[in-house]
Amino acid sequence: MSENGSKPKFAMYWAAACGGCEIAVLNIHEKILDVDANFEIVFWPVAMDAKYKDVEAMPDGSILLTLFNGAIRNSENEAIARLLRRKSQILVAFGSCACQGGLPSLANLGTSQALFDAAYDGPSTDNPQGVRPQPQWAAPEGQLHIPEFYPAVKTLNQVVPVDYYMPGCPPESPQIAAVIDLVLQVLGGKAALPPPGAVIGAGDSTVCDECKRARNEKKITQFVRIQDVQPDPALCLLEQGLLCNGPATRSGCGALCPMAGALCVGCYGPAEGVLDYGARLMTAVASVIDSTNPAEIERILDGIPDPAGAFYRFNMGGSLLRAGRLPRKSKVAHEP
Amino acid sequence: MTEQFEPVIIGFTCNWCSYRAADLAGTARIKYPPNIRLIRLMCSGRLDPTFVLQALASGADGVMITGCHPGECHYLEQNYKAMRRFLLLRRMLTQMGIEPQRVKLVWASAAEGARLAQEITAMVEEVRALGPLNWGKVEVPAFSPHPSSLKEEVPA
Amino acid sequence: MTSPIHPQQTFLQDVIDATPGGDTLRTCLQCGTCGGSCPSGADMDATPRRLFAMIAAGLRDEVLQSNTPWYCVSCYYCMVRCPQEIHITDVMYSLKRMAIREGYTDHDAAPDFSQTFIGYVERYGRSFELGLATRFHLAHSPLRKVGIGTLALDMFARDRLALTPKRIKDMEGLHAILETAKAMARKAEATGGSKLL
Amino acid sequence: MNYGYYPGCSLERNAAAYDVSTRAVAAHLGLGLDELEDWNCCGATEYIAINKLAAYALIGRNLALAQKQLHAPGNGRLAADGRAQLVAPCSACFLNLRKADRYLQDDETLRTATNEALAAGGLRYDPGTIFVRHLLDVMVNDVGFEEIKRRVTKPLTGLRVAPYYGCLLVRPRLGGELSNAEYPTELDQLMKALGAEVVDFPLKAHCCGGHMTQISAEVAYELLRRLLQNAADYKADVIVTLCPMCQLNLDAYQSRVNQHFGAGFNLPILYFTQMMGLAFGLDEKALGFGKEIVSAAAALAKIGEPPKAGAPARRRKDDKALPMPGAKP
Amino acid sequence: MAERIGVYVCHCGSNIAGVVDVVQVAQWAAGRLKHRGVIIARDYKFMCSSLGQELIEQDIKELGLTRVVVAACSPHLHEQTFRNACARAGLNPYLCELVSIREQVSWVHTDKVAATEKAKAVTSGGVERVLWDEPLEPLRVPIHPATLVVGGGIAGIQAALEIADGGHRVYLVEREPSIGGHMAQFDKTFPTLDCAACILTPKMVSVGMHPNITMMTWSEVEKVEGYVGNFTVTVRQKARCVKTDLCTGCGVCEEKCPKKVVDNVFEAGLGYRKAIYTPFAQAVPKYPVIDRENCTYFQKGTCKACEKFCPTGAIDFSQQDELITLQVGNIVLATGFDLFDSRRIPQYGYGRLANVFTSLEFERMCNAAGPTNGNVVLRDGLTAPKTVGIIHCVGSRDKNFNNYCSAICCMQSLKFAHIVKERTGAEVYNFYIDMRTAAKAYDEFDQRVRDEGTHVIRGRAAEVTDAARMPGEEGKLIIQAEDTLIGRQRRIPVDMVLLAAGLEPRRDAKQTAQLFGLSCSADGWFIEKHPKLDPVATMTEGIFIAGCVQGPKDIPNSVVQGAAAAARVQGRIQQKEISLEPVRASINEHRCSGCRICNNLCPFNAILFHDDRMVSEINPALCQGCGTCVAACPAGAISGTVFSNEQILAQIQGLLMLNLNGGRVEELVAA
Ligand SMILES: Cc1cc2nc3c(=O)[nH]c(=O)nc-3n(C[C@H](O)[C@H](O)[C@H](O)COP(=O)(O)OP(=O)(O)OC[C@H]3O[C@@H](n4cnc5c(N)ncnc54)[C@H](O)[C@@H]3O)c2cc1C
Ligand SMILES: Cc1cc2nc3c(=O)[nH]c(=O)nc-3n(C[C@H](O)[C@H](O)[C@H](O)COP(=O)(O)OP(=O)(O)OC[C@H]3O[C@@H](n4cnc5c(N)ncnc54)[C@H](O)[C@@H]3O)c2cc1C
Ligand code: SF4
Ligand code: SF4
Ligand code: SF4
Ligand code: SF4
Ligand code: SF4
Ligand code: SF4
Ligand code: SF4
Ligand code: SF4
Repeated sequence: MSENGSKPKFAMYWAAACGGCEIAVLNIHEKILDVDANFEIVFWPVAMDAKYKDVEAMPDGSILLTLFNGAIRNSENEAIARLLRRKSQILVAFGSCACQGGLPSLANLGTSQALFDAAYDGPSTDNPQGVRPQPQWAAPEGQLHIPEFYPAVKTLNQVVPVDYYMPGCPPESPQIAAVIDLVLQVLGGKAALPPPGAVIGAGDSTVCDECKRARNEKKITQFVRIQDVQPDPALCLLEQGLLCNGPATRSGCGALCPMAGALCVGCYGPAEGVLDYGARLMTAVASVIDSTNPAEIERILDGIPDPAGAFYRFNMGGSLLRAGRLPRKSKVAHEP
Repeated sequence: MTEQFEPVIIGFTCNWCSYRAADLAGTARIKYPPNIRLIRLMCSGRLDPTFVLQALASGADGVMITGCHPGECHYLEQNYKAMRRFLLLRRMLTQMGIEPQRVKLVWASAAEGARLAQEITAMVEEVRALGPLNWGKVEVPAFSPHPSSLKEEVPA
Repeated sequence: MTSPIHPQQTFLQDVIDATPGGDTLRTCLQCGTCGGSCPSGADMDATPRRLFAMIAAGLRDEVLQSNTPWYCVSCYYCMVRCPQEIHITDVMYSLKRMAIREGYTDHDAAPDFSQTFIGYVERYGRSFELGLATRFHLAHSPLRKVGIGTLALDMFARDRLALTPKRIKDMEGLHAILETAKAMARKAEATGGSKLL
Repeated sequence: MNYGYYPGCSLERNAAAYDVSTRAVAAHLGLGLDELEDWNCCGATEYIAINKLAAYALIGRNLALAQKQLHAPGNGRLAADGRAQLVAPCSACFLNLRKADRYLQDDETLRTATNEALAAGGLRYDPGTIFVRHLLDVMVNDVGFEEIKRRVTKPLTGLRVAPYYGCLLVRPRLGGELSNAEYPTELDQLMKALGAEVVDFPLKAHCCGGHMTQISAEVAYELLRRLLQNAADYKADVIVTLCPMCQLNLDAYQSRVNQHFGAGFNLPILYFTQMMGLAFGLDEKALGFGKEIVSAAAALAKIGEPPKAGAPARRRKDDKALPMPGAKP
Repeated sequence: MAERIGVYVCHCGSNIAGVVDVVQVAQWAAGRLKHRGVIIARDYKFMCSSLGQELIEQDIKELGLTRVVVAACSPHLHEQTFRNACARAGLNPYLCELVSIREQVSWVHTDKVAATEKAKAVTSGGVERVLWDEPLEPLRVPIHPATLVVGGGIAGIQAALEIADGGHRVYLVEREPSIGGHMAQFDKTFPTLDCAACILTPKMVSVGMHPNITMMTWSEVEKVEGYVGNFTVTVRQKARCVKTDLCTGCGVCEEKCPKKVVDNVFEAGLGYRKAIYTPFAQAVPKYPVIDRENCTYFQKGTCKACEKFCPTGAIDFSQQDELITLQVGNIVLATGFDLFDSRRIPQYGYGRLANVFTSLEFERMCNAAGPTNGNVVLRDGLTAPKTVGIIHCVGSRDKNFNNYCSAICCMQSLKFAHIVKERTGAEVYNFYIDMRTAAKAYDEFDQRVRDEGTHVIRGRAAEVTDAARMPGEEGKLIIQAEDTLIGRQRRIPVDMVLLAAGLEPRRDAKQTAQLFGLSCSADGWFIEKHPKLDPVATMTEGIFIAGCVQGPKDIPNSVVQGAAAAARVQGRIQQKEISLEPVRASINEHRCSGCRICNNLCPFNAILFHDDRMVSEINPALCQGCGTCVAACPAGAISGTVFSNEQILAQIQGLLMLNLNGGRVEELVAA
């Protein structure tokens, strides 16, 4: 794959995200040396200085591998996504935000207006002039531009085609290392790339598969919040009325959260073939409510004060209703 | 263009009750508006909320879920599971800005052709009054191309 | 010779509309449980069951002239026993209202009693037994007032009959409420909104 | 426990005995009765026969006042389900209030219209916010037989009581009435708890004639005769009632019934609250005795007498009789 | 592979074509759905006719169709027809979709343009769905030749005998000490008035002696596992405390037993039995049982009179309940009915007024072997009544109780009228709403009874009272009713009142239904597969119902159903295996995380959890294909055939005509 002996090029970019993904990559310990040894890093703002125009100057397709983390929140995010798409052979949506919108996409439940109100007029904000971000501003020095704030957070594949998805908030370091190993093997001709569109660095069952907690047939009679109870350390959390997202969340993390006594929050996104994460989790939870009486069911449901937030915490951007969606594979009826 | 907004409603019916009720409405020539399009499931318990979301996301203005009356499920008790999902779904949809009138749960036995027709008529009226599902409010981001188009965009 | 029936098609619907839960009236089985149960059934010129058949047949005149609703003592036996859960007693009230509205009742004492009773309620907000008894009986059976008189005396003797009516404080408010209600009813009558009648 | 209290017109004068005995017994049992301010007549069975909407507005005014008064913040009169409880001792008032609440819930047209009328008086009523209850129901189900038994100091031993329920407390079934529409037993049990001998009165839930005394006396007298005859057949000393209309009809018209049929009934008609007060040892004057037209003095004098006949003869061993349904061997 | 789809739009004469422009729909499908793989679209007058079917067969063969969509009537009518046509032409039948444009379009809509548009959408939905259809094979299950019959009333007896006569093993489980059911309690049966014992006893004896019938009385089914063809049933044989191999049925024990008990079952509360008893003289089997709840020895520790007197030493107080496991291929449920509890109608006075009797009490009273030796007498056991009132529809045809007609009580009341007259010469008054005597020779019976002088009053009795009001009423029971034919109230003083109490589902019907995985209607009667065309089968394969368990009926109909169920079972046994619709769910073990969400969602217990591997699995023979678990699995590990996610999601898109936009959902939405 490498052209005329020079090392293949590597890029990484941080869009609307917290930076955890970047740290996770740096956190792969000595594996980072392999990256350095085998790749030429051409663009990685957090690690090295580079200008957008340098990337623009590169020939299309000249970067072999780009790890793109973060969701698309504004026009800058989108422009760079498009740019990197053009320049890269393999574009990986890296981390929950790029794959499914991540936490930032919960903002899609409200309007931009409401977001600004909260940020610029909230109780903890001191903004006497009521200043709000303006995409364009005529300053004495000249016209100023800041990127345009989009009305909704998008996932990476809602703006450009994506080759692979690597979920996690952030992706677990051993999984990153494994993916890097794989790419190296592919480069050495010792392995083939997975089929395009695949999820890499994760399992294909769900978190329960890796969770060691004992479980029984499920019957939920009330939902409780973890801060209000002392959960049984060995028993499935969901059975105890705690809204663990494990059943619906792709495996691969090693069930870190539930094993540590915390609830799975769903950062690894939906399992293979699942169209809408929240719907799957919701239907599972609703199915095992132990009542046939509507009033009683409503009472039990009162224990989930914010269902949309609870079921889509990391996945709103990829939901069917509240953002763009992963287009469903259409069955090809006839060859074009 | 018609002056009147004509909603499209997707109806999920149970093979044993409401689909038969729809058959009966037909046999009895009971009239209802053509705005509803039915899908047959084996049971209301088959109703995966994803179907509802998919229908709404794909342009339906409303979804009607139908099944046997409580206690009369052909599969004994699966309609209760449909009810639980529906009750939770309704809460979630409200948060997502979708008016609760757009998604309905209706019990109709195989004998209730007239009732089903009446429910359909009422729902079409209600949704018509609401107008098209307001995607402006939902703020759908711009379209993203299909992954199968990767080939063209990514140089080999 | 009785003439053949010329049904008044809308009568049944009118009665249904006027009665809360009136829809069930259509399902009457003609089983006679109501007629058999009614304490005044023997004195009615048509049992409730028969009256319902007449309603279904659209015999508006005969039904509204009948003494049946006026002889109903509101015991609700018929209602709890009716196998079709028909709100029979409420139907009786509806028929009384219809009869009064349509002027069928000048021959009967009962409507006048109701009218006299509510006259006091409308005037004072409370009922007034002495006034009611004297006025009503003077109008209807002056000859019996002696008998009633001894009864009244018994009551007086035990301080059970007030000489003056009691009046509520917010008579104005009550008056406004009742007048609004009556005005609405009149309007409903004029426009045919029979659910309020 | 605290309740809103709707006495109704009868209790003001003609059934004053019911009112005073209710208040005395309630005070003794620690029940708070908070009289509805400026309540009006419920319309009895008359208003509804003239004008439906006005009738509902008339009753609605009471319910609206109750909502205002009993739901007022901090008055502590709400039941666990969030409804405020309004107690009526008169069966007709009870039914009118209960039925209006129910029908206003069921019938949207009526509800809207009634509230429109109420608005003219600055009021509104939200059906379902007031839980209308009859006094007997409260005594039996809230206070309970155990508590009542505990309070009895002068058991009514030896007094044969015909418990008479009449119609409007047991029928129609709108939810929350007594246990049975045809053969209720709550009053029977209450009287037993007071120590009285209770007769199994077959006509206990039959009609007293209601307003028929005014409309067709003959019809009414016949209805009254049946009740009196039946109670007499069962050798009752008194008829105990829970409704002012029943009391009035049976008491005040008893002599006319005697006249009309040439009979000689002499059955005092008392309120169950009077009997409770008596058994609790409350001051008789505070219970309104003496207001009854057919004097109760002779009957009440029987209290405390030992039962006359001995126990009924035991069945013979060779008895051919077939077992009664539900009989134990 | 490129799919080649054929679309067939039916005119159904003018049924569809009168409203939907079928030609346009076919042309549209051929053009606009070409890119979805539609290579041919035709319209035809009657698709279900043999010519219409041949059209499809021909196209499959000549054009190489790989999938077929028929837009015509409801799949409930002709799905099988078109699937068969495909199968004949060599195409897997499950690659054919029938979509309804008749029941759901032409018959319910009037606007022709809108109807035609909807027909297109419906067809497009079918095309999208058929793309995801999979070739399937029906499931084949072997049938175990033994059968379980539950309930030894006349229906169960008939079923057991027919199957056993066919040469197959039958286990007959009866809860009471003897088989016979309600019919054994009767004296005479309408309309012919044969003696019940005379016609029933021989059948009971046949059951007892039949080499192919294993009779298990005083037993109940505890557990049912498995599925059609192969049920494993656990039966609890309650301890009789009598060794059946030693007992000769002499009856000495019963005679000597000092403990008398009101017999609420067989004698309907009108008579007594002992603590050790056989319910009646002709009982089959003849061995008694000890009713431990009432036996003095079991309650107080002393007595043992029965043991002392038994000539063969058959009494065994130490017997314990036994659990017996049976292997059967089919099950017939014939657990019958219970009588409506007349106490629920207080105005009829049952339980309060001594001389008010229920119908079953009266059956026992007039039975020559009953507590009064067949004498019709008042509760005092001595006095013959001079007037008797019979009240119809007690608890039936009444929304306060049971809304249905109990079907047998009019005839039964007429039978009572006849018997009372015959035995006592009393005046009889029957109070009825409608006289329901609709079967062969039934109305003639009504006429005969009227001819005998029975008074029939058309009016439902309002109340029965002992409160005399008029002369002549003292000491009597008075039935008050409106005689609706004259429109007047009547009070009839009588000595005895008989209540024709209705038939009700067994008090434990819901539990029984649950045990066997059946459904009950809201009333509580077991639901048949089809009320007219499959009245003895149920929705659970391999389980049949017969007699009153399905709904109120008389003896002839109970027998007919018993025989019909037997015929169905025998057909199954003969076939040796059955094929089941392949509508099933299955779990992809690799994807399953073992979260156990699905585990208790299946009412048929088809889902089991493997503790060792921590995965769930579905037993395809138990799964009925409802799809509830498919819709619940959060991992997307469960998929269902015939109604897969892909099929349904594709159909949604087809119905919304998104296939016309090249799958670009969002464009449509944004529009
Ligand atoms: C008063 C009366 C008179 C009637 N007279 C006539 C008449 O003259 N002519 C006529 O044609 N019809 C008559 N009928 C109707 C007739 O009784 C029924 O048609 C017939 O008995 C129905 O038979 P079956 O086998 O379905 O039910 P049943 O007779 O009720 O038998 C059911 C059997 O199943 C057993 N069983 C119940 N549950 C279980 C369980 N869980 N496990 C094991 N065993 C169980 C019961 O013990 C019983 O033996 C009369 C009915 C009544 C009530
Ligand atoms: C107007 C009407 C409406 C009805 N509606 C309903 C309803 O809605 N629901 C319901 O449940 N029931 C209904 N029924 C009753 C229903 O029709 C019958 O129960 C049913 O048709 C009986 O079916 P069968 O097979 O016994 O007789 P049939 O339908 O009469 O079939 C007998 C067949 O035998 C053939 N045949 C006759 N003699 C000979 C011979 N010698 N050789 C060869 N073949 C011969 C005849 O040609 C016929 O095809 C209705 C009946 C009528 C009259
Ligand atoms: S629930 Fe069904 S939905 Fe399932 S069988 Fe019943 S209705 Fe049909
Ligand atoms: S009781 Fe009911 S069903 Fe029977 S006649 Fe009266 S109203 Fe009709
Ligand atoms: S409520 Fe009226 S009609 Fe009904 S039984 Fe009583 S008196 Fe008769
Ligand atoms: S147990 Fe003994 S005494 Fe009883 S019937 Fe059998 S053999 Fe006879
Ligand atoms: S031991 Fe029991 S069964 Fe035997 S005789 Fe005594 S009471 Fe009867
Ligand atoms: S068969 Fe006769 S008695 Fe029985 S419910 Fe039907 S109509 Fe009434
Ligand atoms: S599809 Fe229904 S029947 Fe089959 S296993 Fe799942 S829940 Fe059970
Ligand atoms: S719900 Fe799905 S993942 Fe969970 S145990 Fe069942 S099959 Fe497995």
